[in-house]
Amino acid sequence: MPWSSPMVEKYRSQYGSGLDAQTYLGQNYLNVDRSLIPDILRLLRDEEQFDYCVDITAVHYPKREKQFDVVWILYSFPRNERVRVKTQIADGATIPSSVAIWPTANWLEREVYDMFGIKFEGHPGLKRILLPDGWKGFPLRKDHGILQQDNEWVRINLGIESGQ
Amino acid sequence: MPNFIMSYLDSRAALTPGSAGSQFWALIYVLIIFAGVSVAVICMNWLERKALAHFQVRLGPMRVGPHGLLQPIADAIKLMLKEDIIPAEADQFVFWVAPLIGLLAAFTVYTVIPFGPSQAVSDMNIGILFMLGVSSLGVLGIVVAGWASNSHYPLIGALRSSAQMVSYEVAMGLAVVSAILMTSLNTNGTDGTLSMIGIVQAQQQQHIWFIFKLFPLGFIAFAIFAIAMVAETNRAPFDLAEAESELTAGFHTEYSGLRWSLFMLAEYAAMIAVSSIAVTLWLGGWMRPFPNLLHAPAWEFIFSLFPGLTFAGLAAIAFIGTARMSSHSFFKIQRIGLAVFAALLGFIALLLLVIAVVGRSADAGVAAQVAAPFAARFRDGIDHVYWFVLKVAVFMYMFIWYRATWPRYRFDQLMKIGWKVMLPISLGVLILTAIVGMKFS
Amino acid sequence: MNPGMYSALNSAVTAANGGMAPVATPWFFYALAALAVVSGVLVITRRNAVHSALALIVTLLSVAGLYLMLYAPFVAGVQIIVYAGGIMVLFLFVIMLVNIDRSSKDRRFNRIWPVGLTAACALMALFVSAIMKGQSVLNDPTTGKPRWPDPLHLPESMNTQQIANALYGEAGKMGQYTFAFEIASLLLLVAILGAVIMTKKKI
Amino acid sequence: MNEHKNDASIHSLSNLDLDAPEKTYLDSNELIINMGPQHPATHGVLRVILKLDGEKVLGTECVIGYLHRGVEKIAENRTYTMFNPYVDRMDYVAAVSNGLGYCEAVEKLLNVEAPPRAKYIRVILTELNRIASHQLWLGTHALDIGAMTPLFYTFRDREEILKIFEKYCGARLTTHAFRIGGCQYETYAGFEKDIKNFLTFFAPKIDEYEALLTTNRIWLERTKNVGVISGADCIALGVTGPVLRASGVKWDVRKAQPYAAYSEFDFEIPTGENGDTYDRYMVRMIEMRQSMRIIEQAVNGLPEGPIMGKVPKVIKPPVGEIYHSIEAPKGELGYFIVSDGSTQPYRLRVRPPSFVNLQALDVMVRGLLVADVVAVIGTLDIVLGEVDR
Repeated sequence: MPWSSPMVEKYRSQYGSGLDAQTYLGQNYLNVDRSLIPDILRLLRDEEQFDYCVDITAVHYPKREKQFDVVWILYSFPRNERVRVKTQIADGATIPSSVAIWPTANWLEREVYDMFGIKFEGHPGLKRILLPDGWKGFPLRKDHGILQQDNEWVRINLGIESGQ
Repeated sequence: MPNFIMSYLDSRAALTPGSAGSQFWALIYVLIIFAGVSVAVICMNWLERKALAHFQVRLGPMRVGPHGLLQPIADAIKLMLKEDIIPAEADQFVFWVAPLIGLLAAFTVYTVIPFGPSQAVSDMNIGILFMLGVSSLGVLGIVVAGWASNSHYPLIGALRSSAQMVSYEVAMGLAVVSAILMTSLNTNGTDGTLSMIGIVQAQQQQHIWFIFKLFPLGFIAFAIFAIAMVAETNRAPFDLAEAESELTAGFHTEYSGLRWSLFMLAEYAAMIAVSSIAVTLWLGGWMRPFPNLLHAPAWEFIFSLFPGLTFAGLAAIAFIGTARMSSHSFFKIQRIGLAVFAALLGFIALLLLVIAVVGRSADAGVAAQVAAPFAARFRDGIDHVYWFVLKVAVFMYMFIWYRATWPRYRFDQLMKIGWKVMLPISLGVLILTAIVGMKFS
Repeated sequence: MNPGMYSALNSAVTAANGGMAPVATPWFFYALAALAVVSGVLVITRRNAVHSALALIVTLLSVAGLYLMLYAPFVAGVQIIVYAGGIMVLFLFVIMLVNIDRSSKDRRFNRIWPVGLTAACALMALFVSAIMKGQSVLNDPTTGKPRWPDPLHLPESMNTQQIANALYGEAGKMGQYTFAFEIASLLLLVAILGAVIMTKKKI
Repeated sequence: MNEHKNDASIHSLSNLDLDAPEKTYLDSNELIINMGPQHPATHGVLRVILKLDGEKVLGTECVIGYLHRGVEKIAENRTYTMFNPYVDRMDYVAAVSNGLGYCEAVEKLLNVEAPPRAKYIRVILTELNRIASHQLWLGTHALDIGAMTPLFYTFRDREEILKIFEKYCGARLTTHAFRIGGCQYETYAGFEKDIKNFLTFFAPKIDEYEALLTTNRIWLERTKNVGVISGADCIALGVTGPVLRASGVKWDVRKAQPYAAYSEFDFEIPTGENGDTYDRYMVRMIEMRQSMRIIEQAVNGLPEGPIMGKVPKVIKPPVGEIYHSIEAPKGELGYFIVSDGSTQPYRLRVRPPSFVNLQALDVMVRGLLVADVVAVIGTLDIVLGEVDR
C-alpha cells in the first residue's frame, strides 16, 4: 500500500522514480535506489530528525538479480516515528557505510558483512564480528545450509574433525 | 632437664625466654607459636567462611564434619595433594621462593608479640621497630611472586599491592610513633620504650589504654592504624591486589595448590600479627579490663573464671547443635562427632575452671598443696593469653565484617586516601600528641 | 597482676642483661659474614636483575644481623625497615618494569671497569690499614682496653637512647649531631620536591 | 616489561594503534591486556582487549561471538511456533521479555491481537522478569565493584520470582511463557495471591539493597562520574534502555509506542542527569519500584475472559515484513520478520539491546582505570547470550 506524507512528497519530487514509499500494517518504508542511499540517509537524519539508527540488516533473495535487500530501521526521537529504508544490491556490489551518519552502524554493518558478505565502503574496520576472523562462508545467505560449516577452519583451529 | 625447667619457672618466670637467655625455652615458644598461629589460621578460615556465609544468608560449609568443622582440614589436604604447577615461562627459582618470603616475614613478626608479660619469644627493646620492619618485608614476597609469574595480571597485582603497602606503611608508622610517644607521657619520669612488653606495661602503669589516652588523640591514631592495617594486609575494602573481578586473582593468579595455600597462610598470619600490634599498642595487650580499678581478690577470681566460662559457653553451643541435629541415621556420625567435640570443649572448660579455683586457694593461702602455686602461675598465663586472644579475635571478626559489607576501592582512590587523608591526619595527631605531652616533662 | 610488678620487672631485666652470656658468637658472626659476602658476589654476577635484587636483600639482612650482634638493635631495625623493606621494594618495582630480556643481553662489564677495580682496591687498602693500625686508635694504649664500654655489659636499651641523645640532645642541651641531622632532613625534603616537580607534568 | 606475544587477532585491531614503533629500554611500554573470555567480571565469554598506560585505559576492543549459535539461521529453518522457545535462549535472564517481543511481532504480522486477559498476564510476567533481570544485574554489578553480599541478597529474592514462573509455566529461566496469540496456560489457583505476597515481600528488600549501597561512600566513589556518556552520544551509538535514560533522555518504548497493555497503566520513567554509573544504578533501582507499581495495577485489574486469540492452527502469515520492538530490561529489543507466506520466517532479525549497548563500552572507558572497565561492563548490563545470539 503506498505511503504518502509531506516528507515523502518532498523527496519524491526531488529524486523522482528512485524512491518508492510504502506502508504495510501501519509501518512505513522507503524503497530507495542504491545510488540514492547516502543522500537519503543523511537527509533523513539531518532534516527529518531520524537521529537513532535502530538496526541495519539484510535479506537474501538468491533468485533475484539484485540478490540482497539491505534494510535500515530508523527512529526519530522528536517525532516518535519509525521508518525503514530498503535498497537492493547485487551480490558482490558494495554499499556506502553509514558509520559517519550514525556511529552505531559500526557493529551492525560488521554483522551484516559477517553474515551476508555485503561490503560497506568507508567502514573504519570492516571484518567479521561474531564468527572467527578466518572463517569462510556467509551463514545467513540462503544457499548456506543450516548444517554447513567451515570444516577447514574447525580442523585447523580446534583440532577436531567437525564441530557438529 | 626437670631441674632446668623448674629453675626457669622459679627464678625467671617474670621474663620472656629470650630475655632470660634461655634458647631452649625460646625454641619451645617458637614451636608453640608456629603451631598456634597455624591452628589459629585454620580456625580463622572456618570462621570466615561460616561468618561470611551467615552475613550472606547462606549456610557455608556443612558437609565435612558437623557444621563443616573439618572443612579447613579437608581443604588443607586437598591443597597439599594438588599438582604443583609452575608456568613454563615463569622464573622457576623466584616463583618457588616467593611464597616462602611472605610466610617467613609473617611468622617472624611473632617473635616479639607479647601474649603475656612473659609469654613472648623475646622482649627486644626495639620490638615495635622490628615488627614494622619485618612485616614490611612481606611485600617483597608479593612483588616477586607477581614478577616471577611472567603474566600480566599478577604483575599489575604485584605493582598495585607494593605501591599500596609502601604508602600505607607511612601513615601506619606515624600512628605507631604517636602511641610510642605516649609511653613516655607519665608523671613519674620513666623513659618511653619501644619494647612491646614495655608498651603494655606503660599502659598498666599509666592506668589507661592508649586508645583513651589524651582523648581523642589516642583514638584517632588507633583508627588510622586500624584502617592502614587492613590496607597493609590487602583485605577488603583494600584488596585491590587480588581483586578477583578485575585481576582474576592478582599476584597469585598463577599459583595453585600448596604454594597458593602458603600465600593464604601468610595473609592470615599477617592479619593476626597486625591485629596483635593494634591490641598491644592501644588496647592494653594482655591486660584484662580494669586491672587497676577492680583489683580486689574477688574480682581477680571472677575475671580468672572467664576463660573457663568461654569454653563452657562454646561447649554449650556445640551441645545445643548436637541436640538440634536431625536424628536421621544419615547424620549419626556427624552427631557423634559434634558430641565428642562438645565434650572436648567441656573438658577444657572444666580444666580451666579447676585451675582458676585451685589458683585462688593458693592466693588465699588456704590449701598449701604442691599443685596450688603451680596452678596459680598457670592461671595467670592463661588469663593473659586469653584476654590477648579475645581482643585479637574482635579484630579478626572486624576483618570478616568489612569484607561482607563494603565494595572495593579503586586504586587512585586508595592512594588518595593514603597520602592525602591518612598521612596528614596521622602527622597532625603525632604533633598534637607531642605538644600536649609537653606538660608531662 | 599487681601494679608493683612493673618496677620489679625492670630491675630483673637489667640484672639479666648484665649477666647475659653471648651465644655461639663466632659462629653466628662467620655465618652472617659468609652469607653477606656470598650474596654480595651474587648481586654482581647474576644476569637477571631480579635475582640480583633478591641477593642484595639477603646481603642487607645479614648485615642487619651483624648489627644485632654488635648490640646495635636500633641500627639493625632501621636497616631492615629502610633498606630491606623500603628501598629494595622500590628497586624491584623499577626492575620489574624494565625489559629484563634486553638488559640481560647487554654486556655485563662496561668500559669503566678499570676505574671500578681501582676504587675497590683503594677501599680494600683503607680497610686493611684500619685493621692494622686499629689497635692503637681504637684501644687505649696504656691499658690495652677498648675506649668504649664492653658491649657485652652494655644494657641493650641504652643503644636506642644514645642515638636519640646524639641526634636530638638530652635535657635541654643540643645534641652532637642535631645540626647535621636537620641539614640531612632538609636535603631529603628538597629531593622529594625535586622528584615531584620532575615527574609531574603540571602541578 | 616482559615481551608479550601478539597473536593475529590482536594485530588486526582497528582502533588500537599497535603498529607504533616499540620504544626501548626504560620508556614505559603500553600494556596490552586480554580481559576474558575467561574472566570473572566479563559476565560470560566477552573478551575485551585493553590497551593500557599503567592502569589507564587508552582503548578497548571487544571480541565477541564465543556464544554464537546462529539463532537467526535457525529461525529460517523452523516454523513460527517451533522457533518460539529459541528466543528464550538469547537473553536468558529475561526470557519472558524475549518471548513477549517475538509473540507480539508474529501477532502483528498475522494481524491478530491477544485478548485483554492474556495481555495483562503478559505484562505481569514481563515486569516480574524485569525485576529479576535487574536483580541479577545488581548482584553481579555490586560483586564486580567488590561488594559480595548484595549478590546473595538479590539471588535470594530473585528466587521468589522464579518460583512464580515455575508455578505458572513449569520452567524457571527459559520459561517459554507465551504463545503466538496469547498465553497457553491459564493462571494457576492462587496466582494473584502469590504476586501480591511477592510485592509486599519485595518492597522492603529494595530498601535493603539500597541500605547497603546507595549512600555507601565507597560505592559512591566507585560509581559517581565513572563511565559518563551523554544523551547525544547514547542516541548516536544507539544505546537504549536504562543507560539511555540515565543520560537524561526520557524514552521508553513502553511509553513512546505502547505495546501489550502498557497504555492502561500508570507508571513513571525514571531518568538520570549525569549519565554516570551511579545514575544508571539509581535508574534501575527506581525501575524496579515502578515495575512493582505496574504489577500491582495489573493484578488488581486482571480482566476475565479468554487467554488465546483467534490464531489458525498452522501459522502462515501473509507475504510482508514487520518490525516490532519492546522495552526489554536491557533496552529496545526488536524483531524484524520477513514472511514469504510459508510456515517458516523467510528472514528473522533480532535487534539485541546488549549487542548495541556493548558498542558504547569503548567510548565510556577511555581514560578511566582498569577497575572502572569492570564497573562499566557491569553497568551496561549485557548478557552474552544476547550479544552473540
